[in-house]
Amino acid sequence: MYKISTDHLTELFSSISHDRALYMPIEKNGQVQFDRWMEDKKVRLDALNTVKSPKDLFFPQSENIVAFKIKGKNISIIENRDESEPFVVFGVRACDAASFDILDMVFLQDPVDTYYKARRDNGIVVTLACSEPEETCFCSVFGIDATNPSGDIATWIVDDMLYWESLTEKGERFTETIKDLFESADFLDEEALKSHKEDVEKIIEKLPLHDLSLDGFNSEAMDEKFNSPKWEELSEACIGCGTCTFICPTCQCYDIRDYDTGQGIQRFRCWDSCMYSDFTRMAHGNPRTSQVERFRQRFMHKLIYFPTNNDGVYSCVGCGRCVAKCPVSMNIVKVIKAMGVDENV
Amino acid sequence: MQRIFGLIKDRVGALLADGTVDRVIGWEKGEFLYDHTPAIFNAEDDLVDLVYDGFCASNLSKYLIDESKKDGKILALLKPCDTYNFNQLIKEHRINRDNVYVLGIECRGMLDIDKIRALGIKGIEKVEEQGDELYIQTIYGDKTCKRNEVLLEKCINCKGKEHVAYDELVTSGEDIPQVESNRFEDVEKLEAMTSDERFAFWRGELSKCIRCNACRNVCPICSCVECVFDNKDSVVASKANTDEFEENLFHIIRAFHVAGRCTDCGECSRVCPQGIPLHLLNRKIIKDINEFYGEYQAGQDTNSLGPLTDFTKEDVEPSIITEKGGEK
Amino acid sequence: MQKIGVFVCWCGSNIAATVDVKAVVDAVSHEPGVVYATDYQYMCSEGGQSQIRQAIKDFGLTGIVVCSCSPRMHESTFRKTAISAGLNPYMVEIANIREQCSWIHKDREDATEKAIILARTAVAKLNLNRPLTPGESPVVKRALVIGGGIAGIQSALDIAEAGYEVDIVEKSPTIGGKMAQLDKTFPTLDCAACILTPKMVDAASNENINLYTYSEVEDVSGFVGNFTVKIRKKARSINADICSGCGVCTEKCPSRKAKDEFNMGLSNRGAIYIPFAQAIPNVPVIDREQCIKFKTGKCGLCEMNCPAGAIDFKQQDELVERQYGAIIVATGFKPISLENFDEFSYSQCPDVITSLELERIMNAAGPTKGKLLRPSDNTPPRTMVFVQCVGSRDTSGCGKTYCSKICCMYTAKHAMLIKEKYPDIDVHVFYIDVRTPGKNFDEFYRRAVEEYGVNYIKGMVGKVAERNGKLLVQGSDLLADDQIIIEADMVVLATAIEPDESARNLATMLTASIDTNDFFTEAHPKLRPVESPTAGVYLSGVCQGPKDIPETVAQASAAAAKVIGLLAKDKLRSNPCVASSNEMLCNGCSTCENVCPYGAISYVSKEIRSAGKMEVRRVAEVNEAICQGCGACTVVCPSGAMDLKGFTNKQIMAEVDAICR
Amino acid sequence: MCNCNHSADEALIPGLGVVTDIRVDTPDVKTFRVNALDGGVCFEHMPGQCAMLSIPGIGEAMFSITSSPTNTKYMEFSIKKCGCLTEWLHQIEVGQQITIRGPYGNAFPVDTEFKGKDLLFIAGGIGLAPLRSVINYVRHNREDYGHVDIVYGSRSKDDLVAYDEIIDEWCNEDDVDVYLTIDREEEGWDGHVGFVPDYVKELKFDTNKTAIVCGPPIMIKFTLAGLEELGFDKTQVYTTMELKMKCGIGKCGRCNIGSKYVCKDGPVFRCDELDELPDEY
Amino acid sequence: MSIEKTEDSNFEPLIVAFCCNWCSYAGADLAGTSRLSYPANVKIIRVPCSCRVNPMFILRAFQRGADGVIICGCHPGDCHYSTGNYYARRRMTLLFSMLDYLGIERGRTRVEWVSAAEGVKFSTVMNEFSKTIHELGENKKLRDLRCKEFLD
Repeated sequence: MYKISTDHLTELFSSISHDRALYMPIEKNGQVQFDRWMEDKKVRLDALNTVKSPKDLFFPQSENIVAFKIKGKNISIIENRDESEPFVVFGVRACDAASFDILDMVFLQDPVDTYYKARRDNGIVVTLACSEPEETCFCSVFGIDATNPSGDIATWIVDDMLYWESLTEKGERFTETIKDLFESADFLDEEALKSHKEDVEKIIEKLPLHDLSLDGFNSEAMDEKFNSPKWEELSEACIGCGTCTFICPTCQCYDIRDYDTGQGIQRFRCWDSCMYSDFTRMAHGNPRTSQVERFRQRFMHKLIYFPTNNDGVYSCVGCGRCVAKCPVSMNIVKVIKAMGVDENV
Repeated sequence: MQRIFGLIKDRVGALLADGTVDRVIGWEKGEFLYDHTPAIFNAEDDLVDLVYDGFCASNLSKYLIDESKKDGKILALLKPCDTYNFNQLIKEHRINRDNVYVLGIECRGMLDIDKIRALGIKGIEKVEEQGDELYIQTIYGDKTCKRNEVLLEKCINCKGKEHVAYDELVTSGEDIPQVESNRFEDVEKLEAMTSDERFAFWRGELSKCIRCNACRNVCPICSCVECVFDNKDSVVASKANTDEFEENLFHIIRAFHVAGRCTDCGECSRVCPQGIPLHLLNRKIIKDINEFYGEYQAGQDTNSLGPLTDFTKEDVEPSIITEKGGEK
Repeated sequence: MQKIGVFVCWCGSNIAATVDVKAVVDAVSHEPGVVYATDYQYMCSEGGQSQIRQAIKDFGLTGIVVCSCSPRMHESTFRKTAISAGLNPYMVEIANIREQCSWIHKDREDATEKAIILARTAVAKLNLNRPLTPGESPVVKRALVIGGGIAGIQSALDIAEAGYEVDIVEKSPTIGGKMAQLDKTFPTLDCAACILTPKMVDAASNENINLYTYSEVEDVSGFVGNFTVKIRKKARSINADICSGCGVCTEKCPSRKAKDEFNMGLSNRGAIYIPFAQAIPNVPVIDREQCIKFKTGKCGLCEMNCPAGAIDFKQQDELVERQYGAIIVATGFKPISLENFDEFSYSQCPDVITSLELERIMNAAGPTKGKLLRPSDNTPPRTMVFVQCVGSRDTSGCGKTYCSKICCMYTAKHAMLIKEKYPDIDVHVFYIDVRTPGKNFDEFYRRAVEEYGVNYIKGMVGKVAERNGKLLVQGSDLLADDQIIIEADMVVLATAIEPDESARNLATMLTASIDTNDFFTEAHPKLRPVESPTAGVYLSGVCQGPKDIPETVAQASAAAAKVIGLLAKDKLRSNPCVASSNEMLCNGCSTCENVCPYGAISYVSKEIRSAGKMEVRRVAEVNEAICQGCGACTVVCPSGAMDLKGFTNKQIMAEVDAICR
Repeated sequence: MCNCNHSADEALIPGLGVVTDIRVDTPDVKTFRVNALDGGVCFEHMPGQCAMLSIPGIGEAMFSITSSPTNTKYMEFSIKKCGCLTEWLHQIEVGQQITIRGPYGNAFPVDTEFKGKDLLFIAGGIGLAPLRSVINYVRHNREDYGHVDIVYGSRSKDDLVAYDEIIDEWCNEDDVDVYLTIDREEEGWDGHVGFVPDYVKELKFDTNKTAIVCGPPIMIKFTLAGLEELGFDKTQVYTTMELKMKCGIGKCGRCNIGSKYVCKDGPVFRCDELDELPDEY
Repeated sequence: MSIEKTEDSNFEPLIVAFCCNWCSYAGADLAGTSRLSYPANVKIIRVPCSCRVNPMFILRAFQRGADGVIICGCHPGDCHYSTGNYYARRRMTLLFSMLDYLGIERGRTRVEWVSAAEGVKFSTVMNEFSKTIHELGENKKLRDLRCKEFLD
């Protein structure tokens, strides 16, 4: 466990960014998002979480896959994927860190997605524990301890001291390279950190959503939940935009498209949303014609389908982004509350 | 705000009971005190969840496009700014007028939860309104603030308290202060910048866009059966901002498709998760239309020709833009 | 994938001089879709065209690109070549590498590079062309002439002569129009009625012509070749079939107070009247405001005295609906009202009259039986003053800005006739400029001045005031440069003429365009003066602009010729590059309907399968016969449902891409 | 053997194939023969598996490989014209290069459940394409399997895919019975007339067979009902599913039905597995 | 982040001109027949009427690397379709104002009314416009980089 005073953070950041790109929550045009660190950038470690989740650093919104050049009947393939170089992402919250594990379950599962894997290997995740969770947070429901985030290195900010503890071997190796900036933390610091964690835990207990119950959401309940009449009423307000899927740290659906650049064809991958009407549209029909079915698919996938395939791990980390940002305030919490209650009660 | 809600609730109950309407579209209580969801109430009994307070900003006129296609009559609770969109949709034959009974409800301006958070108020549990004071109970203690400190951008530039389309009005009789503001103030500020500064400003803003289509799907005017950006046969079909240009293209084309039809209801900026001031694009076109072709408020009536589908022989020449000022 | 043949023309040396034709052929042969590329000295020559035909057969081409001169020159030629080779004519694209490339760029390398880009653009567009076949619509072999003046009659006679059925709709009880009110006509001074009445009789007797007098056009719909017109036959209260035209009823009628419109109100007429002796049809009409039977229910003398029993008080308006292939507008003119010209005190003193009133006074069938008498006291005048350009060439806003063209000539005619019949009357004419632009016009005017001693004063009249029975005309004499006052017995104002008041709503019915003075706008002032931009609508007479009788008759025959040309065809081939709406994408928002200059878009509700279930939707439909293919609707349509065949969004985008590659 | 230049774990990067022959089967179905650039097949596959074909700039779609794995000279795809990519494919000429990647999806359990069983193939229209791969594989290793019945129907005679191969090879193969039918009476056709599901019920197959059904959704629904009527239980009937697939490796979420990904866990399903899934296909 | 204006002289601007078939295209032809030259980097696309030009076409031209776009039509009042250019005039005014508002250089887009008889005017306008674009330099603000640098 190391520590460094918060007023030397800029020094720490510049030394890290010496040989590696450093990303962290930075305010730009009034919006906090993960951006590359520069001296003049306004660092915002106090913001609860960014709207666009750090998933973007590993699974970017759009990235080149391959390009083709067509000459008459012949095609030549050009590999012009965006090469990923080593980088550090600092200030990741516990929920986002947990979302990386969920994404790993998808992309690193055979057949491995090499684009994602390259970025995951090159990236070092430095998490920062929350100190002031908000009412929209419910990560505790999914067994995520906000005060002890996962990731390669965990950090805590208590008063004006930053505690730095590497959790994985990759984190260890990285800490070695910048060890001289830190002092090692003594017993007193451990105590201060423990009491800080208890305070935060007390607050988490007081969060309105912390007692959300997930029983009733398991693979046996698939048919019962699928055919429940409640989906109609829950989805009547949904306007079918992609906000909840694009800001969600665990949504992993993507689309592959070709773009004719005039010089050749660029095949790229970009985020896609199951809420869009053309998500499952085929040449001769669409299995999910109305918004009710698309709405149901999203929450059934997160709460039942994904856990069935990944031994019980839900595809939601309770970060509360969709609770805060849905244009019509319909979100997974309301679905859990509406669907979780037993039918006959 | 409680008085007007009581009146509305009784009126809605009465209309449901005597069968003039068979369902109501309004707002339903959410988890917290500020996340109300538009909802349709069928029978008189489940009105218990109906709510109308400072957080019912969403514009219900877009739902009426599909709802008015169904048989039976629906009661729509429309705020003054929503009725402009209602009129515009009637003009475009998108709403079946006789399947909708419009109840014009009074509005004192809606609150913006992000502004409340920006004041440093976190962990919000309860919000009470007394006059123009807000008492907010949070897990970090109770906080208070002024109502018009945290008004939504579209309510600061409110277009006025009269409804332009209603079958019946519900008012509480309290006089609602008409807040004076120059809605083109931000546009003028931007116009005063040099063109490079403006380019930097808009690059900064539009680069935040994550193409979630919330602005398009919430806009009552942007309600094509199939949008050009989704229809793969169209020439601009695209789903992601793979390049700086795509970010501009989406917003310019959208601004143009609603040009002359946008009622400046401000919903696009309210729902943008990345906080992009999209209304400044539409408001610029409205300012130009007013300046070049005379005051025009879309949705004021249901039969006038939109500015882009009308002309006069003496219209100003496009070269006016290039000569408008020195190199700024 | 298309199979495209590219043919680059040398155009002798016009192109080959500054464009390396071989390089263009070589560069364009690698474009996607191109299977054959060649060049030739004169593509538009017979040799060139046969080469194209041969290539189409040999390579089974599905489309050809010709890089040559402007499409406005030879597009039709190469389309005919394609047809002759069995290829759809709209699978031909022209790259303009002469007027827009070789002739204007000196540097050979630049010109060649641009020619390659233009050729590439044409190929890119052709790749997305679809074969188009012009739509056809039937032609109703009947014409409609609105207005029964000399213009309408002449057009109707010419069309009937060609064997087609014609209907004339005239709103007054008789045909003849303004010309019937004239006495003599310039420059030959032959009597207006003598040359008009034979034509009226011909029109009445011609079995191809149907007269709808005392009728008005109420509604026009449909399009060129197939107009549907609703005509309101106003009730005459007389059964025209059994009326012999004896006129007994007009004598017996006790109500005498009505002002006779035909005599410009200078005399009275009965409630039941025939406008003038030679009226066609020679059937009286009952003026229901004046007729005592209609006002009080008593009287009915005319019914009692009518030998044929033709009076029928219960007759109602009748609405007739008929189909027409073409419509000729001949609504004629009327003098402007003089209420904003009270400086001439026209309304105060009866002796201040307009020229048309003078025509009636001098006409033998007029109120004074042809004797020139002052309307106030029926005494012959000693001095007469004519005032020109009353309300014409007037920029002050109360009159018309244009010159009414015919006043100078008819005033010279009046002056000459008066001096000839009453040599001792002093005739003065105040004028700004005397305009005599026609054949023998100026000689006629010079005779009036030299032979008959008419005193022409160059100057404007400031005021006309009555003082003890005399009219003091105060005007300026610019040549003598002083103010003069003339005591006159009568003052004749040459009032401006304006289109008949029925023109404005008729134009909206026909979607024809009219200018700010309510004259119908012609398709092209020099090249298409008798056609309106709206297909199938033709203009004849003063409704298109001030003109005299010779010009009116000339234009009437021209309009008739155009109509005959149209009716001669059984089928009308319409331009296939028209808009078409994709009903799956149409929102039914009517934005396109609002911008269509031709009203070619209508809305229907249709059953459409969407999202798995059938739904009734309001969708746009384009009438391919009316649409001219301007494309305004395609741009206001947000969802891209409306597209223009021949210039689709994708084609133009492909052209932009090809240019910027 | 396959030298398509894509490394094993580059799942989304396609290899190149060239169309060496195009056979017009029916007015809207053509069979394309695809080889690697220098001959041979692009990759090995098992019967029932699919491949992602694409023409860059037009689109990419999943097609079932209709040739049998035992055929190492070329790979065949029977493609019906019903979308913009298929329409473009129907316009190309021999020698056109396309991109190809795969194999994707699970295969028919030819080496496990099917071994030694009597097989009943039921196909409708273009549905024959995936089954043709299995049929030819079974014919190639004839001794491993029992009696083979093939019931194949289509709208009309010239809508029967691979008609001459059926008549010349399959019909006169011993221990293989072929039953052909068309929907409506047509002169020049003396065979059975009627829909496939009714024909299956008419033939009253005994129930110790393993049935493999493929065709348009309505036909599958009625055929399954018919088989159940004859006494087949769900574990004996297999079918392949037709859904939109994009990545082919179970990640992009397109073909997600219930907890299964059709492109990875399917497209071949046993009917009882199918019932576990929510009916959203 | 201001874009510096390099004045490299060998920069060859690419200009796309949309000409209406009845007036300005005929004007261009007349400029041709009277041999009035203008720079070769102006390429003309023929459209039925100036009202057919969709803002998407203009943005696509800039996206693909055009440096200037000019829309030519008949003089207001002479439109072959009587009202086409009135609609185009309003739409282009708003489009240019929007592009200027987004910070794109004002001179890059232009509307010009050229009748079929004004060959001289057509060539002077094209020369003038090409000069303005040359001064403005390459279009860097409204450009899709994927279309430019994608060279194998």
